[in-house]
Amino acid sequence: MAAPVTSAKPVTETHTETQATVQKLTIGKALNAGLRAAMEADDKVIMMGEDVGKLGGVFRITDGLQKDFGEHRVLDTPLAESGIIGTAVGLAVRGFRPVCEIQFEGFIFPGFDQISSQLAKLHYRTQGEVKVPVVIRVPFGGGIGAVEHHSESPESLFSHIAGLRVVSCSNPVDAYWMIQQAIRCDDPVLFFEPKRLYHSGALKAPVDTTATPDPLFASRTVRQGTAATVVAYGPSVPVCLDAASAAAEEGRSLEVIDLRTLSPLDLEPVFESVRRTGRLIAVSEAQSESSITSEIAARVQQECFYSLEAPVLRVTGFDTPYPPAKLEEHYLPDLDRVLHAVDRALEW
Amino acid sequence: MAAPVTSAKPVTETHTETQATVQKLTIGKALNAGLRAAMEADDKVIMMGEDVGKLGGVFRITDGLQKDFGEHRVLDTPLAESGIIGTAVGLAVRGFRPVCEIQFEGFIFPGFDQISSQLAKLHYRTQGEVKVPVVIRVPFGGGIGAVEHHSESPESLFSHIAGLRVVSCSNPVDAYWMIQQAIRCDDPVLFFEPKRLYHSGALKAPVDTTATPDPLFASRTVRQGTAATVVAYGPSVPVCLDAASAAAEEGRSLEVIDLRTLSPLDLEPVFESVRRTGRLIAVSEAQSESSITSEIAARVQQECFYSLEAPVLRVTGFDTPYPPAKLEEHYLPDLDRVLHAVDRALEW
Amino acid sequence: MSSPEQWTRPQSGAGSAATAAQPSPEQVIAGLRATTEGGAELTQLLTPEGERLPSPQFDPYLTDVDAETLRGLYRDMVLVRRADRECNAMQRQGQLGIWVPLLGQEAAQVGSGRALQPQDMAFPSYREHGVAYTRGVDFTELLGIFRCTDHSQWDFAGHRFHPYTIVIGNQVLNAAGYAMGQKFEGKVGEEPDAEATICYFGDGATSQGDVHEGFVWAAVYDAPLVFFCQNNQWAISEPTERQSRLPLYQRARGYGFPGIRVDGNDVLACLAVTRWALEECRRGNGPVLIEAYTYRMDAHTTTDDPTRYRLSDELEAWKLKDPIERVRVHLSRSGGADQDYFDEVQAEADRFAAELRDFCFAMPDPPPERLFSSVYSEPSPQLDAQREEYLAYHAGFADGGHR
Amino acid sequence: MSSPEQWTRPQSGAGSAATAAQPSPEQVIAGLRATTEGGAELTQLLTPEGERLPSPQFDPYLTDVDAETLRGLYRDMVLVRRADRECNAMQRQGQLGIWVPLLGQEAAQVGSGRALQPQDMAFPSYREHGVAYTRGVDFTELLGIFRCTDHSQWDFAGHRFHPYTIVIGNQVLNAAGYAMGQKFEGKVGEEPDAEATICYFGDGATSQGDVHEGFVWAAVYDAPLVFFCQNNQWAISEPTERQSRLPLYQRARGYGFPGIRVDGNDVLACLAVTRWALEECRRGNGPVLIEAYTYRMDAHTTTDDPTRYRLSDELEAWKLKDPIERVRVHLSRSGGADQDYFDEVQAEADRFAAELRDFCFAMPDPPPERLFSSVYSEPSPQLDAQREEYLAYHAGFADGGHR
Ligand SMILES: Cc1ncc(C[n+]2csc(CCOP(=O)(O)OP(=O)(O)O)c2C)c(N)n1
Ligand SMILES: Cc1ncc(C[n+]2csc(CCOP(=O)(O)OP(=O)(O)O)c2C)c(N)n1
Ligand SMILES: [Mg+2]
Ligand SMILES: [Mg+2]
Repeated sequence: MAAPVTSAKPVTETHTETQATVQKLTIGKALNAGLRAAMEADDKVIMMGEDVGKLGGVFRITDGLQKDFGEHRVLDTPLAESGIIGTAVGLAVRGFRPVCEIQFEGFIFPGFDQISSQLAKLHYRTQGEVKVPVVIRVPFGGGIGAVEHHSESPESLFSHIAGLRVVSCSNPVDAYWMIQQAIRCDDPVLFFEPKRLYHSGALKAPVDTTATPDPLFASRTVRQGTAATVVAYGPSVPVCLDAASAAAEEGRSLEVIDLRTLSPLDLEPVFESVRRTGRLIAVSEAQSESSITSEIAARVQQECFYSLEAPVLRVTGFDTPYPPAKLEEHYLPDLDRVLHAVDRALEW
Repeated sequence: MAAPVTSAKPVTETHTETQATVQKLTIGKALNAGLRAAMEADDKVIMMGEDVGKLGGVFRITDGLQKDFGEHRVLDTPLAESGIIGTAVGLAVRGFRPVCEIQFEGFIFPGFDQISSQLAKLHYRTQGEVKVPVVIRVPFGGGIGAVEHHSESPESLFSHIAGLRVVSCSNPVDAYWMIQQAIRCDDPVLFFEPKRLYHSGALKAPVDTTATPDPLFASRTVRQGTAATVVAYGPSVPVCLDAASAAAEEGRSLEVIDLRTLSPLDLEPVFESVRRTGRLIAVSEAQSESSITSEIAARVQQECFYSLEAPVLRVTGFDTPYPPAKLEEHYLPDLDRVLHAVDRALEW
Repeated sequence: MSSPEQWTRPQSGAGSAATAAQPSPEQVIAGLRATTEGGAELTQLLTPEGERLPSPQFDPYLTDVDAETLRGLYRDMVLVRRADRECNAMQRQGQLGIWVPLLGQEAAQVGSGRALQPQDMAFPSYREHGVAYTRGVDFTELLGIFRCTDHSQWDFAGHRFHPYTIVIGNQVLNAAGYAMGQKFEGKVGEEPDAEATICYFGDGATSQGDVHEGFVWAAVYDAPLVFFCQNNQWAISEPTERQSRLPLYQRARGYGFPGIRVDGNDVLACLAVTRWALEECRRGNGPVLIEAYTYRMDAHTTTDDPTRYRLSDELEAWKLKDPIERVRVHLSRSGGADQDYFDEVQAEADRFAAELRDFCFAMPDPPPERLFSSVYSEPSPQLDAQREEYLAYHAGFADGGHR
Repeated sequence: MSSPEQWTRPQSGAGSAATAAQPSPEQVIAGLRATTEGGAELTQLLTPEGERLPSPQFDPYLTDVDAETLRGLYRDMVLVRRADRECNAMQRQGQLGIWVPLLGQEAAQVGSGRALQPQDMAFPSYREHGVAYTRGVDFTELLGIFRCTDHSQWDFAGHRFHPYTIVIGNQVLNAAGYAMGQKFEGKVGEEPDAEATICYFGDGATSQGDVHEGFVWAAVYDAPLVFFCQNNQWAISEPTERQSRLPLYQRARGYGFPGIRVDGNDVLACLAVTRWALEECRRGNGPVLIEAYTYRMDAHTTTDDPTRYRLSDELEAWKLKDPIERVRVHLSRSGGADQDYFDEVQAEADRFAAELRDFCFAMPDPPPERLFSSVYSEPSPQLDAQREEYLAYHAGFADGGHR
């Protein structure tokens, strides 16, 4: 049905003559534009979630879509996440391509069973006969000064569940394309959105809707360097890029890789980089224990055993629940903690 | 209230003159005896779950308890795991010490939300004011020729959630003591039981109910060796011990460590061992991605960077859903795969 | 048969709903008497003695049912039971890893399954071998699950019969979503190709959050979904009163859609009531909850030991309500079939079972590659590497090489 | 007031339960009219105009309510509203990260909260500041959550008021477990210290599986639990008809316990009905569901913009049903209080708010160590190491040192 998303072909065309093909967008607006494009391209694409209709979602990512596509394509669902995901599975079996919004990552857990028992496994269970092209959009991460359950980073849990694809974007161009590619993908995709960057003016970037996007399931080197490699995803990518700029001023050249696909991982670019730099710092807001950064360290120490001049170091959230937000500056990896780790790696 | 479980004091006494203090028990019978001892020691200890009453659980681990302690202490609950865990949380707040049985690990997911949002976090949320001493017993692992959802190893997911303690036993003596220690612990404990070993006659061992147990949250070296270290837990421990015996016949001396506590990890014994052997193989039936074995590799490569003569290697389930059971012999780490990894580590 | 108008225009004369919301003591009691039939609450068209009871409400759904149809239903049930028994035996002989017997539930499954139109969709739990059969799924195709060679393997879209679902309650939400899709696609209404969905689950399942959410979703979206609850009195060792105070069909009252209890051992009643419910759904008056009141005559699965938790008296009482026997008696008495016919069906059933047996014994194990296939719809380099590495390692053994 | 006997002895004269299970069209309609009061279904003791309506069923629960009690309830509501408004303002001034206003729900919260005995337990959601107040929790103790300095910080056991629960529905199961515990400990019965539990949740929450499972558990274990659903008409931007066809109190009908709709803007009705429900529970006739029909007069939270999804007409209509005003009018007319009293209460409320404000502005940030404390009840070497490492690193900055 859908063209392989790993192809480099653009997945949408500009839909009217009058609309500019290049616009400066925030990540939030780029996601909105991407969702709109996906809905225009395929009328089986529907949005589901709490408050995604009139309100446009609490972050306004689905703003205007119900107005333009109607209540049957943008569903304000009852308040229950297992219901959202469980019915999305059924809709997908019927031939729809549901895009579910989970209001905040902390509320994905009531839907965990449907995700792990049905969404992740139906394709394998049926030897590919039943496809469940459901996208679950999850605003995640901290730094927004919120109350409990609104700042977590549970992506590692999903990366441990076979059958799911987990991705995260860190900039408007990726946001625009990756969401469309995820929707076209026949596999279930957990799409982690860096919520504190949604409306960041600083990250606003020109999005060319006629461009050729990178493939969805590939990592990308976003800054080249020689002294050490820093790998991150989602909201940590801008932090690492800032750290790299700061390090450059101090005369140290950092390579920064944006993972983009969190499961399955695409670590080839990381291996290749570490073979050159000999040092790796993996950064994530998530707790470290049994996480994606653990996996990166485990695989890199194996693949690059003789290249590593220091152990893979991790800069992550601590192994505590997410703290009251007045303490989040301590919890979240920031420029200083990244540079501190770089220092340690270089001094090893 | 309860004495610290990390103390080495025995947590129960033999309760009648007539009962022998040393009996040869299977893991299943040892768990049953441990539960009985815990119920005798503290009348706030109650059992909850599906079919735990008259039936004694589908594995008979709670056999006879309802008959002896009554329907108010051994509850056949309605069929819903969120309900089991959510009400256990409330019962714990009221002062009970509920021990929940999840029938098979594949059915823990409907309860995931209550585990991660309430059980794991109430203590932190309230700065320790609210304690939720709930034990969740989870028969886990494969090799029993079962249908889907009955052979999984989801323990890594829980090890990623701060606030939970995750443990696993691999022999009757530990089964008897660890379950009692878990019940006395004021923290929530996920207690993973190696279901295919429940009734293993080969593992039957004398359990001395007057002995002094090891602390609950400590790993244990179960076989000393010099050439390489193998770390495992639960059902993989006997596999690794067998592998070590086989290796010994080939003249290679393997050290085997039983993790026992899976989160937080107690890796000091592993670090110490790896500093001597220079090689580590981590074994688990779980998928490898973002797992406990990833975490072990990540931490060992950091702590033992200069001691490692080969990368930490992992022998695990593959990153697929659990396959149809006719294929499980390929999926599960067995003696040959462990030895193959040892070979690779030694040849590195 | 109610029409949409009846559903949306208020009528006078209803008492205070506040009062209605307080169940009467006898309603509470009824829930506690889990193994009584429910008396007047039960829709029954064929008594255990084979007597046909008239029903002004449901007879209109059986106008096409003549002796031939009845013989067909009889044959369906005998075949399904025979196959069920064969599988049970094959499990004992080590040919299947486990079997989930449907013994006693033939009428509920065949009756409801035969009520479906080809365009309708069915979402089973794990015991619906009889429904599978009515959907045209070959019994041999069910074996892989229980022989542990696959996880569900038939033409799901072709038969409109979803994979078996083992996690209790999950399929109810999946079915609600599917039915919402039928609605969104305009397949609900008076057209001849109008569609509906049926979803099977047990008495125990009613406690699960997913089943509730399925009720909420289906009600809110007016989904054409028939919830078919086979109350076989037991959730493994737990009787229905561990799940509910009230009879289960009454759960529907709190959501605003009809709930009805049918004699689950009466194939005619199951057929008629399910046809009615599907028709309601097809026309846009869904959802509907049916509680088929029946009994699990065998163990929960072949690994279960029911003697630990229930008395054989109960079994004996239910034997008198056997779903097949009452059709046989009715056919005999009414002249719809004679002993020759019954013998012929029995012989056919034996052949059916023998074929199943031959098939099962010859089933090959899946190749190790299967382990790695179809995790994703597109290749994953990470997984490909794991496969290559494992297969190479494995080939080392085959070649007689070292590990 | 029903007694246990009434619940367990069957009476004659009930119609077919199967019929009862099919909701009438008007019941369906009622659910669709989410913003109508429900007419006869609504229990109201004090009209919006301040008129006291007699109620044979509920007046017995108000025999101790004299002018002083009424003045007390009035004062409670004024104080709570004033504090709520102050917090809302402080959020606008950046002193709180977020505020969850209760404006309009004062009567539901104060009425139900004041119905509790000291030995009773309450499980709130996240909007129950008025209930917290009635439980003796100091309003200042609520601020930490919203200033993001803590996650809930009061004497939970002392006040018998559980931490706020943000994940929708979770607390309903926790409350069911707690109430089961009360039952298991023999605290249900005729003794004067008999206990009950109350659990708060919203209209939106009724869709969650956990709420259903809470209903199932409480019913099956006869738990002394009052489910108190504040139907404030909105779950953020979604009106109640996105969650249900029927009025929410009717959900109870499917489980076999009473459900009742009370005017949530009527503090007397909330007090009386909750007392009745608690009494039922205390005596062993629980659980009971109360739907308090009210309205969220402000935004969902300070981050919400309700102009995007609802009309101001609605707000205007509900202003006429203000929970405080009707008590004021009633007190005035009945001579229970005069203007001086009202002025005095207003002045007290202003002082209350000023103190709250002073407290809030002076609240210190928690120390970084807090991040690592109380993850477990016993120390974890792994976490200790993380703490030591971080604090040393952090101290490096404080000392003006390099990162
Ligand atoms: C979520 C979940 N929990 C537990 C189980 C284990 N289990 C399998 S069948 C069963 C009982 C089901 O009873 P019921 O719903 O009445 O269906 P029946 O088996 O009687 O047809 C249980 C507890 C499961 N499959 N899924
Ligand atoms: C499981 C979960 N999903 C989503 C949310 C986000 N959320 C917070 S409040 C709310 C609406 C709740 O509505 P209702 O139950 O009516 O309570 P109200 O806020 O109106 O008091 C939502 C969707 C949440 N807190 N928890
Ligand atoms: Mg059953
Ligand atoms: Mg609400």
